[in-house]
Amino acid sequence: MRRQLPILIVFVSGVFMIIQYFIPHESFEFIYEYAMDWIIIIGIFAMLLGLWSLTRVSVSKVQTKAPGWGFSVMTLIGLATMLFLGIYKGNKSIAEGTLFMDIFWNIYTPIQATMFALLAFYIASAAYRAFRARTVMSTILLVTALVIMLRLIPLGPLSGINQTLASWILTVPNMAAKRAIWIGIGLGATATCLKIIFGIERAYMGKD
Amino acid sequence: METIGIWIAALLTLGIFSFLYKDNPFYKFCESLFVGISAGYWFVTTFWQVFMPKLADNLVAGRFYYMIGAIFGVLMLLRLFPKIGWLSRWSLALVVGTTAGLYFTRYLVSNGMVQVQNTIIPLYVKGNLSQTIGNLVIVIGTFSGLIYFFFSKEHKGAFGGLAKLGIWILMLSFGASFGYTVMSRMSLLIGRMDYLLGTWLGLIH
Amino acid sequence: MRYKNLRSSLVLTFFLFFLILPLSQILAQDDTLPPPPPTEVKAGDTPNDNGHSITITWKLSGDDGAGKKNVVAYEILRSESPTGEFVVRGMVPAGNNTYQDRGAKEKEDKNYFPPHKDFYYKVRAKTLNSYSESGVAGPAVAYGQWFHIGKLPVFVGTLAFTIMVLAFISLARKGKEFYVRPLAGIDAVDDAIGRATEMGRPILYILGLGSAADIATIASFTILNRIAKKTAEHKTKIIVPCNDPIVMSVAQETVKAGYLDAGRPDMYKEENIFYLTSMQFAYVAAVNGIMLREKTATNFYLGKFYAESLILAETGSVAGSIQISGTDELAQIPFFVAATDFTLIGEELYAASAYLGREPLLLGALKAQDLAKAIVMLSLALGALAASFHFGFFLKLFTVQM
Amino acid sequence: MTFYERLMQLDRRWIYLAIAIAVIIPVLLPFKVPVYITPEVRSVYNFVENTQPGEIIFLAIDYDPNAMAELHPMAKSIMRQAFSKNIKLIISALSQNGPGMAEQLISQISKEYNKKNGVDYVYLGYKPYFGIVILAMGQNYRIPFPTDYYGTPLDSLPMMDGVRNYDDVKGIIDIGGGNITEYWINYANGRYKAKVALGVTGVMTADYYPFLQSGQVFGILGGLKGASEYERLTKREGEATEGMSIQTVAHLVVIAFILIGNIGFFMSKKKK
Repeated sequence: MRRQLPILIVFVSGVFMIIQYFIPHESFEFIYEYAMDWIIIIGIFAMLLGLWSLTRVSVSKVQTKAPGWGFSVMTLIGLATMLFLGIYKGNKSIAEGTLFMDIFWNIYTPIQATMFALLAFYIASAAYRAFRARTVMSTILLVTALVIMLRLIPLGPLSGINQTLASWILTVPNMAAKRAIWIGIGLGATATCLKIIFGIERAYMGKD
Repeated sequence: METIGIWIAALLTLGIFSFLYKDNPFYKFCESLFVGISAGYWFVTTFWQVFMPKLADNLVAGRFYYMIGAIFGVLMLLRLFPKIGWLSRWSLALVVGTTAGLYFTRYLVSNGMVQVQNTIIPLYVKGNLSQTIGNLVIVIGTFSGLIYFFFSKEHKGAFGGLAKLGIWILMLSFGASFGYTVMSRMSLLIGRMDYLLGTWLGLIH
Repeated sequence: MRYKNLRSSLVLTFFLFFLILPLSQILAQDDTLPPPPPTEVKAGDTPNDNGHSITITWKLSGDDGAGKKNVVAYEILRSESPTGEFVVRGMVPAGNNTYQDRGAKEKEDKNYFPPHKDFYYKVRAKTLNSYSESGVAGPAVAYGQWFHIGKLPVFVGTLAFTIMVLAFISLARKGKEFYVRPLAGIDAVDDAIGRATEMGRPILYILGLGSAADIATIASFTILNRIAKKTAEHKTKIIVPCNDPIVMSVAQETVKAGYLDAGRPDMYKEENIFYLTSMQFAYVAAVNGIMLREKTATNFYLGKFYAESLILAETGSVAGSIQISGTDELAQIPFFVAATDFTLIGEELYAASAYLGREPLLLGALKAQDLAKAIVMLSLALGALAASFHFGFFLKLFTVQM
Repeated sequence: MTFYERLMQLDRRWIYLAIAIAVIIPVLLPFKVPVYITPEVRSVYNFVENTQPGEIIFLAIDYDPNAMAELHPMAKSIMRQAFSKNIKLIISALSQNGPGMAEQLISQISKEYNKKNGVDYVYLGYKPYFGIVILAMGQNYRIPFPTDYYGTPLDSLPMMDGVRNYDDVKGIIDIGGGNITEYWINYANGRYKAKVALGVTGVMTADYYPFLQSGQVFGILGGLKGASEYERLTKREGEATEGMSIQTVAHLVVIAFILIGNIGFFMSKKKK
């Protein structure tokens, strides 16, 4: 029961999903749609596990007065505030204009946008560190990145040539490389799916 | 209220940017607040936008087969009780098995068939040199790129040469994508600077 | 559901324009003469579908693209009897000669399309101010199919690939050994763990933003299992902050299993595999903090990654960690290649579990992947040659109808 | 550590500082960076320039507010250029969330040039099913749009007198942020042989170049860069020029650091 049944569930549900791809008939479509909804519902229940884990880790930091435990208090306050504001008035709690949404727009959104904007700095520092002409490979990386970036720099008549070269790189060799990677990923992922369905890859199930 | 909102947003923006100099209490404050608020926001919105319409409403409408999903959901929660925690594996098995089957055909078609289909192009296009060269580069590039991904053969000799060509073309593509992305990342920063200098400080309009 | 209603109301609005227009008679030109009607109208079950649709085809009106060239659109009308009232079901722009009359499969849906029922169709050619109707076609009946003919190439591919994988796995089971070439990213794993042990600092393992339903994440679980085993042997702490509650649950099981494999279940600490938040940048903000505060010696980023890839990799580099990355997310590979020490590119991520465990069965599957790759490459080469000589048959082998 | 070795291991905070300055300074002190004008942008400009006063150009504003940053400057420049030369415009907005935004833009620019609705320009607005709308306008604008955006029948607008379809306009400029653009090429150009030029977002640009080579479109403005070139040509620099200047400076900074790193690398290797 503990080991075999899960393996059987994986096998049956996996094989069913493969078969239903080939069968347009509505009876299979219905089962498929239910199965997808069940997966979503499982995910929703699992949210409680997430909340439990986050709360437990934060609370234990506060209890043990671990370094930086004050910040865990902040996390707990943020979490509790949002949960309370988002539930107490029923589904009207998350309408525009509520305190819940004010917090979303004035605290959540700016922090998120700023985290995202950090990438402008990091892309520069990564370029500085990585693009050195050490080997043939890193030289290719360096040169193509430069060609593409130079398309925004006025170079007089050279701009025309650079423009053509940049769009050629983006549409031709870039496409070839992407296809090779895509096909590789396709083979790797499909093989992994089969290994899962046939129970060969089962590390994700853990052990007793 | 709006002014307070702008000030809060601006200070939090600075708090995150301060991380660039080094880790500091200001950043830690923003970070821990962000984690708590985002987790709460995510839970609440999923509850109202997914849980209610997907499960509660369907059960109320008497669609009993949604009960099956709910049962598997409850099994998942049994993880919290070590003695019967192993029951959560059934739900896990359903999730993993279903998606493995789903993705199998999806990857086979979109990453396999379609890519091969798109790469079956004529190597010689009459009277069009640039397209002939382009097609040649695409076919040879894809071919040698795949050689690089061979695991069970040593990269030696002609085979190794092709594999090397393959990784070079991959690097070409990586360099190009990297260079291409710089612009959109800078736009993100410009947007934040507009907020700080314009909306907050009113230096520009 | 709401979307469907929106669409039908849009159709209705548009339809009204065409009704109002003839009344307004804006341009009193020869447009008032009806165009030649569409001919050879045929209606029949739509192939390869769930049984709630009928396909109608016709021959274009003589004034569509030829003659007076004033046909604008075709309307498709349906009735339950040849002499009954015909209702407009849809419209297509001029130049088109097929229409799929489809509806919902749920009986309670307003737009339900009953299968196994006789329907009759007419097609109407419309100009600005007039129209003409074809004769009645039908009866036609909609019914569902049990196999999608257009997906036959996929079916063959599925069977062939499955047989290959199973065959090589059974060869491996019989004891056949397969060679795999060295991969730099994999060889670095042991050193990276060793380094963390020497420095007495923890290892950070990030499974990315994927859910337990992403194949890349599942592949990453297997790698996590092997790495957890090694860290248990080295008595090094491993931290796994997660972005999804199910992923966290699985990661806990996986790491625990790794510690069991190493014979050190006592060292397993569940609180090191924890959930933070499911929101992308909040998660990243927290992981950034962990890297700098825990001073992780080695960071693994294996799984699904999006824009945060570079934020993680640069912060890790500031912290001086050795970084090993791998993802199948094409747009992020360049940033990992540039900013981390070793990167598993695309398929290498999937191969990594076989490499790390050196399990014969997994290596067998890898060999099957290579064989499939060889077949793909052969098809590419032959296909390109065939296309060069305008030989279209080959392309059809890979053409999938949806 | 030698000077060159130090070049190789700059503290990354210097890089962060440089990027921050590169982004802030151009915002505070706007300045112009020279721009190279590509032929595909120039041909759109020349097309409008060579249109006679009183003739009509069809301008399709087919994007949502989320593509405004890149595409609004294009629409602005083209409208300003046309109005300043007394060229008339027929404007449509076939993207679902775009019509309100387009209306704002039109009323703003028409006020600048004192242009009258119905006399100097006509705003048709939005109708669903852009494919059918584009096709039907090839027959007569009145089929999909019996009235303009404001509810006035097209026949009572002086400018529309005798103006039936694409044959009566000099050409079509479609500024689009999605797949509507394809329909302009396939229907307006393919079926009705109208002259079509495009303004598209940066991401879309590479995909539409083949249509330029095949002659199906006579010009393309690609992304912020295309927009800034156009602003430069019409000698009215605005948001695109400013945005592009910041981008140019930021890119220069990134390139400069790459070069510094490589100089350090080569020179320190030479010494050994």
